[in-house]
Amino acid sequence: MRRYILVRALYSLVTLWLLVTIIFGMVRLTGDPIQMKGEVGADPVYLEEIKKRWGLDKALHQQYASFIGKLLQGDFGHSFEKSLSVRDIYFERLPNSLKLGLAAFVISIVLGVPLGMLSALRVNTWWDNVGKMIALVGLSMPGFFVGMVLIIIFGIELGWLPVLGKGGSALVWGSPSTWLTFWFRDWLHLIMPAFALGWYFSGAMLRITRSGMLDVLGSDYIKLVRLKGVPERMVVAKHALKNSMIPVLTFAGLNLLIMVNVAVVIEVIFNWPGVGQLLYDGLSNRDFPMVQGVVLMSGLMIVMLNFTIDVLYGYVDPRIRLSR
Amino acid sequence: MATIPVRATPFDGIFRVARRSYRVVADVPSIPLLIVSILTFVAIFAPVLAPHGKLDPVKPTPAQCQAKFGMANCPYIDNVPPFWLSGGTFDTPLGTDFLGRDMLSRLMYGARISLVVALTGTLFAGALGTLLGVMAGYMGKWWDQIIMRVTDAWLTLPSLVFAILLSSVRGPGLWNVVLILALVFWSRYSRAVRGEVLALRERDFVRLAEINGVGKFTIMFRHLVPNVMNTVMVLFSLQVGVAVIIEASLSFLGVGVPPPEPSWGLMMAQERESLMEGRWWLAVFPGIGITMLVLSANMLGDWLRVRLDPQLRNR
Amino acid sequence: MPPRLRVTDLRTHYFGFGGTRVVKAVDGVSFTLEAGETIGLVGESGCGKTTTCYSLVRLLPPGARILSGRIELEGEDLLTKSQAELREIRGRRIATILQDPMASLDPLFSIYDQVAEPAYYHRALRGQTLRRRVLELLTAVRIPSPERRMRDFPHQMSGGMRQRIVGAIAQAGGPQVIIADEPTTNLDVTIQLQYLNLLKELQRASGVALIFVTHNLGIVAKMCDKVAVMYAGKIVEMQSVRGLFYDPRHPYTRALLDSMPKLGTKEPLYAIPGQPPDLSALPPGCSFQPRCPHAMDRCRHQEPEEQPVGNGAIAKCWLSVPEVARE
Amino acid sequence: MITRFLAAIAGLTLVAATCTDVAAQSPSRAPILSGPLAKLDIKDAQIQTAKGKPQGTLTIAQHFGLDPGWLDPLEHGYAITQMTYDYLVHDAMIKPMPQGEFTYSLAEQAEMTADFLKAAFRLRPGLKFHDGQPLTTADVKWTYENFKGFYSKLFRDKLEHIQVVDDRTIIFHFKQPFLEFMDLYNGGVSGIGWIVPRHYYEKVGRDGFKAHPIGAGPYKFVSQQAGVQMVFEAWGEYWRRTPATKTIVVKGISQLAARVAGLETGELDLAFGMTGKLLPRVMQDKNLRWVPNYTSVWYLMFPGYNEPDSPFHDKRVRQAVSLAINRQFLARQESQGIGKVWGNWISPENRDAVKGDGTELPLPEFNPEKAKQMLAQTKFPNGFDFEWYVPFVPYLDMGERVVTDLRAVGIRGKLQAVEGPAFRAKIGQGRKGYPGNRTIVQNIDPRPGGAQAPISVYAVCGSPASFVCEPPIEELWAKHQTSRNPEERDRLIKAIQKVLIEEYYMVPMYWNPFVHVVGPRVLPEGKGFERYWDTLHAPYPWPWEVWEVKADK
Repeated sequence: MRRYILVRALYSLVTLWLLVTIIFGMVRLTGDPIQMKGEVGADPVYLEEIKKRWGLDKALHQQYASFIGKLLQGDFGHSFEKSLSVRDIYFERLPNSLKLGLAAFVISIVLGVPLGMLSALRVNTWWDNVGKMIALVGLSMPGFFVGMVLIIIFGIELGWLPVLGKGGSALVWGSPSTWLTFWFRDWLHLIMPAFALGWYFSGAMLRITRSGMLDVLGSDYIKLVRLKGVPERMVVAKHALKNSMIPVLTFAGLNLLIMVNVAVVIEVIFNWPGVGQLLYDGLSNRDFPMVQGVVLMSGLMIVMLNFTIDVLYGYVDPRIRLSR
Repeated sequence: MATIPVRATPFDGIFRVARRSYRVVADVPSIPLLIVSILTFVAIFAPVLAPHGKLDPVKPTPAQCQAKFGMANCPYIDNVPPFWLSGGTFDTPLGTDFLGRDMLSRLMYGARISLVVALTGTLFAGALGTLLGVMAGYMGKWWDQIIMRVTDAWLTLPSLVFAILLSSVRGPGLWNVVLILALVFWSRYSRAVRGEVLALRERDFVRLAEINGVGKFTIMFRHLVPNVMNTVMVLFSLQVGVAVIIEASLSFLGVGVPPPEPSWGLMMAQERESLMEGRWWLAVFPGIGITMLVLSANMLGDWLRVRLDPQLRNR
Repeated sequence: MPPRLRVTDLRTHYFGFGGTRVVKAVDGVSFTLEAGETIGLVGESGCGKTTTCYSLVRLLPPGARILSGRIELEGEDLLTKSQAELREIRGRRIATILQDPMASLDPLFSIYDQVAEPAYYHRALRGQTLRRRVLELLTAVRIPSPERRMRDFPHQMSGGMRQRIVGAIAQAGGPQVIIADEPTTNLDVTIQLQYLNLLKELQRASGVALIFVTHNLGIVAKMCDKVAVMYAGKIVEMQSVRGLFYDPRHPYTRALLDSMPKLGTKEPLYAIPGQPPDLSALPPGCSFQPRCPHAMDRCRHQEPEEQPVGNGAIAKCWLSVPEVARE
Repeated sequence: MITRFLAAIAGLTLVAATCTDVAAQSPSRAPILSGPLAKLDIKDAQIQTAKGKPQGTLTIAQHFGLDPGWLDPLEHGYAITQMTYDYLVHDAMIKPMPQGEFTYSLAEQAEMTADFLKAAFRLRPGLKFHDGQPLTTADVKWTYENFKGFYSKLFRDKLEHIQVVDDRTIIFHFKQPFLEFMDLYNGGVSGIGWIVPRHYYEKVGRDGFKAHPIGAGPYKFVSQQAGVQMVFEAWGEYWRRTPATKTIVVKGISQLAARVAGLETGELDLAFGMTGKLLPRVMQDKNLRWVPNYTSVWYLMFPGYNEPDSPFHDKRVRQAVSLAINRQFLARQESQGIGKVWGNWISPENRDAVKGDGTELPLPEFNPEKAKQMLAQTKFPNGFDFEWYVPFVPYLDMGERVVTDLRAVGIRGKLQAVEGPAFRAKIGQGRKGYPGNRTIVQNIDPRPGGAQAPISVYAVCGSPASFVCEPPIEELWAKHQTSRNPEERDRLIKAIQKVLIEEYYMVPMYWNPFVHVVGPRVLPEGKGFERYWDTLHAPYPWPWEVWEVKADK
C-alpha cells in the first residue's frame, strides 16, 4: 500500500510538472505582453523597464527556472495587467467563484442525483426515458444559451432577477465579519448564473448516477442482499445508494472544481467576478502570471483530488491497487 | 466423433442477414437521425437552399425604406421579426439581423460551419489520439510512461480553458478552431485506446503475429488499430457534440470563427444586446440550432455506444 | 405431507427488443425435492440453470417473465404470492449462495452487518442476541477468531473465507431450501473440497434441502442425491446420481459424461460437437438434434415427450420410447 | 520622434495669452525666478471656502476591467482612462479644469524663464496628504525623480538638477531649453505632475501603493477588488472645496448590456461608451440622461498601401473605399444619427484641426456607383479580395457594417476580431503590426493636444506607430518642427492634414459621440448636469469633486 501511494504521488507530481511546463510554454506562445502596455505613443524606455521588471528580458530557460523556483515557494508572481500579486487577486476572487460553484453544485446534485436514481430504479420505463431525455438535453444546451434564455425570461421580461454581477456583498479576507455573511447575501444575484452553470452538470450527474446505480443494482452483492429478503427500500437506500454514490461523488467533486475554476462563459455572461473571468481577462491581456496562476491552481486542485481518489479506491478495493 | 454440420439453405443465410440488418436499422433512433440528416443536407446544399446570401443584406424596396427610415433609399432593413410576428414577411421567414441579413440563410450556412468544424476537429483528434494510444499500449515501457503522463497532464486542463488558451496562441479563424479541437481532444482517445490495447496485446492473434516475426508497425496498424475502432467510434460520436459546443463557446467569446461568417455561437454573441430590446429570436434561433445538433449527435452516440458494447445492451 | 419443494412445468422467458425477441430460458421444468435431499442441476452455460434458480425466488432481471407453472414450497404456491410475502420467504425459507464469492459481498459493509441482515429482518433479532447469533453462524462455517473477523470488511478476506461467510448468511435465516449456484467454481481445488464438506455437514445438521447448480459432474457425484440434466431450458434427463453415471439415457448426458476427463487414461478429451443453441431461435423438433449423433428424422420434426425410464428416472428422448427406438 | 512631437506641442505655450481677468483675481505673486520670463497661460483655481457636507453615493461603470496600476501616477501610461483615478485620489501641480486646459492646482504659481532653462513652482500653503502629512517640495522632487511612466526618459534626460528652495518653492534646472516642459508637466498629459507622498510610497512599496494608494486628491481610497470594484470616500480637507459626493464606487463592467441594465435598475449612476444596439433604449428611457460627448473621428488606414503590390497603392482604390461607405446610414445605425459625418480624421477638439464639416474640408461623399467606376479604371475592374478588415475593439458591429458596404462595390474582406489589448498593441506597432499589405484598419484616437499630436504618431515616417510615410508630408513636417512662427506652424500643420485627406491616406467616417449616461440620482435634475463635461479635451467628466448626487436614503 505504501508503495502504491508513493507511485501515485510520484505520478501526480510528474503530471503537475508537465502541466506547469505546458502552461509555461503555451502562455509564452500567445504573444508579447510588453506590447499590451505599449499603447500608441508609449515611451520605449518605459517599456524596457517593464520588460526588465517582469523578467522577460532573460532567456527562456532562466525565466522557466525562476518561475519554478518561485512556484515552489507558493509565489505565482505579479499580474502584468492588474499589478498586484496573482495569489492575492486569485484568493480575492475565489470566494465569488466558490459561491457560484457551490450553488451550481447543489443544483446539479439536487436535480441530477434523484432523477438518475429514479431512472435506474425504473429502468427502461417511461420514467427512465424522461430522465434520459432530460440528461441529454442538459448536456446538449450550451451554458451560454441557457444563461441568455434565463436572462430574457427572468431578467428582462419578468424583471424578477438582477442580471449582472454578484451584488454588493463580498468576502474580504481582512474583515472576518464578512467570512460568514458573504455566503448568505445577494441570493437573487446567484440564482440565474448558478442555474445556467448547474444545468449542464446536472445532466452529467443524472447520467453518471443512473449508470452507477445500474452497475450496482446489477451486481452480485445486491442480488445477494435481495436474496436475503431485505426489504426493497432498504436494498436501495442502504446498499445500492451507498455503493453507487462513490463514483457519483468522485465525479461531483471533479465537477465542483471545474465549476469553481473555469466557469468562463457563464461568468462572462453574467459579469460574475470570479476566477473564470480572471482567466479570460488574463488571456486577452496576455497576462502570463495571471493565466499561469489560475490554470495551475485548477490543475493543482484536480490533480490533488485525483490523487486522493486513487488512494481511497486503493484502500477500498485491493484489485485497483494491483492493476495499476 | 463426427461433427454434425448445421444444415441450412442459402436462403436462411440471406434471411438472417436481412433480419439482422433490419433490426439494426429499425433500432436506430429515428428522430435524431432525421435531424442530423436534415442538418447535413442543409449544410451541404446551403448555397442552393438558402433564399438569400450569407453575407449580403437583403435588398429592400423603396416602400420598405420609406416605412422604416423615412427615406427612399436604404441599404437594408435591419431587425425584421420572423413572419409570425407583426412586421415579419415571408421573404425573410425568420427575420433579419442587425445588418439586414436573412436569418434563415445564415442559420443554414451556420450548420455548415458547425458540422465541418466539429467533424474534422474530432476526426483529427481521433486520429492523433488513436495513434498515440496504440503506441503507448503496445510499445509499453518509456513510450507508455511518456505518452500517458502527457495525457494525464492534458486531461487535467479543462477542455474549454485549454481551447481558449490555444485560441489566443493561434488567433481566431475557422481552421484554427479545428486545430484547437484536435489538440484538445486527442487525450480522451489515447487514454481509452491504450487500455484497450493493453488487453488486446495479450490476445492470441497478436501473440501469433509476434511469433511469426511480423513487424511492430504492421502489428499496430494491421491488428491493433482495426480492433480498437469500436471504442474510437463510440468516443468519436460522443465527442462530436462536445466539439460543437466548444466551437460555439469559442465563437461566443470572440476567439473562434471570426465575423462576418455566420457561426451559430458568434451569431448569439453578436445579438446578445438585442435580447434586451426584446428581439429574442436573433439569439434564440442559433441557440436552438446548436441544441438540436448536439442533442441528436449525443443520442446517436448513445445508441452507438449501446450497440457496440454488448454489456450495455439493456441500459 | 407435501414435498419440501415441488416445481411443475415452470416456464420463464425473456422478452427483448420490444417483445420481438423471445428467449425461452426455462421451458417446462418440473422436479421435486424432499427435506435433506440434494438435487444437482447440470448443463452447459446458458441452458437455463441459473434462470430456474432465480425463478424459484422470483428475482428475475427486467424483461424476464414467468409464464406458467407452479412452485410449491411445502405446498404453498410461490407464484401466487405478493412481493412482500416473497420477501418473507427469501433468506428465511429459501436461501441462496452465489457463484463468485469476491463479488457477492457488499464492499462497504462489515461482515457482521451482512451476516446479521437475514436474522435482523426475518427473526427480529436485535442487540446482543443478534450478535450471538452471528458469532454462532461464523463459528459454524469455521471462521477463525470470528469475534475479530466480523468487524472486518470483505476486501480483507480471502475467496474461500468469503464464500464461507456467504454460507453463513445462507444459514442465518434458518432456511428450508438452499440454492447453491455454482458455489465453488471460483475457488481453488483444495478449498473447494473443504467448502463442499462444510456444506454437507451443515445440511446434515439442519436437514435443509439443497439445489446444487453446477457443470462439474465430479461435484455432482459427491454432493447430490439426484440429478437433473438441462439442455436448452428443458430437463432432458432426471435420475439418481448412481443411475446417471451408470446408465445415462439421454445422448446429451452421455456426451457430458464422455467429456469428463478420466484418470489413468490417455484418451483425447471429447468435446460435444456444435454450439449450444440460440434460445431465441430453437431448431424444430428436439433441441439437441443438430448436435446429436443418433438424430433421426423424427427428432427433426417432433419434440420428444418426457418418458419414464425406470427407477423413477425420466428422459426426454425418442430413443427412450421403446416403439420409436425399435423402428 | 516623440521629442520632436513634444517640441511641437511646446510651441503652443509660446502663444501669448490674454489673461487680464484671471490676473485680477489671482493672489499677489512674488516672482521666484529672475530675468525675462516666458508668458504662460495658466488659469487660477476656483476655491470654495465654505465647507459643504458630502452626501450620497455615485456608482460609476468603467467599460473594462479595473487595473490597480491606474492608482499609481509614477507608472502613468498614455491611457486617458488612468486620469479618472488621478483626478480622484491624487492632485497635480497644474491640470485641465473647466476654466482652462492649464489651471493651477497644487501650485499657486508657476514660472518659466524665457530661455526655457528653468521652471519654478510655488505650492499653496498648508497642503496635506490624506494621512495628514504635509505635502512639500520634497515630495514634488521625489515624484519627478522616481517617475517611471511615459515620457520619463525625456524628463530625466533634460533635467540638470532640482533646487528645493524651501518647503513651498522648487526650481527645475534643465540642460537644454525645455520648450514643451509646461505642456507635458500638465496633469492632462503625463503622470509626472501628479504628486505622490514620498514617505508612504517608500514605506509600502510599489505594490503596496497600488493596493492602497494615498494622495492629496479630493477622494480617499477605501478599498478595491482587483478588476472589479474600487471604493473612494470624500476627503473633507481637500484644499479646493469639500467634495460634494460622499462615496464614489467604480465598477469594471465590460459588457454594454450589463451597463445598460445597471443604469436601468439604478445600480449604476454613470456609465460610459453607450453605442450601437442599445443606444436607442438608453435615449428613450425617461429616467436616464445622456450627453453626446464628442471625442474623436472614426477613420480607416491602409497599412502597407505604399508598396506597389498593395491593392490600396492606387489612390483611386482608396477613393473607392471612401465612396463606398454610407456614412450617414452608418452613423444612424451606430449612434442614432448623433454621430456627425466628418471630413477630417482629426477631431475638431484638437487645436489646429482643419474642420471637416464641409467648410475647410468637404464632407465625404457616398456614391457606390462612382466607387465602382473608380475601380473600373484600376487593375480591379471586378473588385478584389483584401485580407483583413481590423475594427477598433469592441466596435465589431460597426466593422461588419463597413465591410458590408465595401462588399457592395466589390471590395471583399473578412473581419479580424482581436481582443482589445491586442488591438491596441498592434496599433502601437504601426505598419509592423499588420503584416502584408492587404489590410484595412479602423481606428479612433482621442488624443489630447494639438492636431500635430495624432499626425506625429500616425502620419510621419519616424513614429513607431506610423501608418503613413510620404515625402511631401515629411517636408512639411520638418519645416513645422523647426519653425518658431505660430502662424507658419499653423499653416503647415493644416497643409499636412489636407494632404492626408485629399490623397485618401486616411479615410474619415464620422465624429464619434462617446455617449455618457447618468441615472436619476445625479444632481442637478434636468439639463444642468451637462456642466460636468466642461473640462476641455477630456473624454471623461473630470473633476470629480464637483459631482453632486442625491443623499442616500
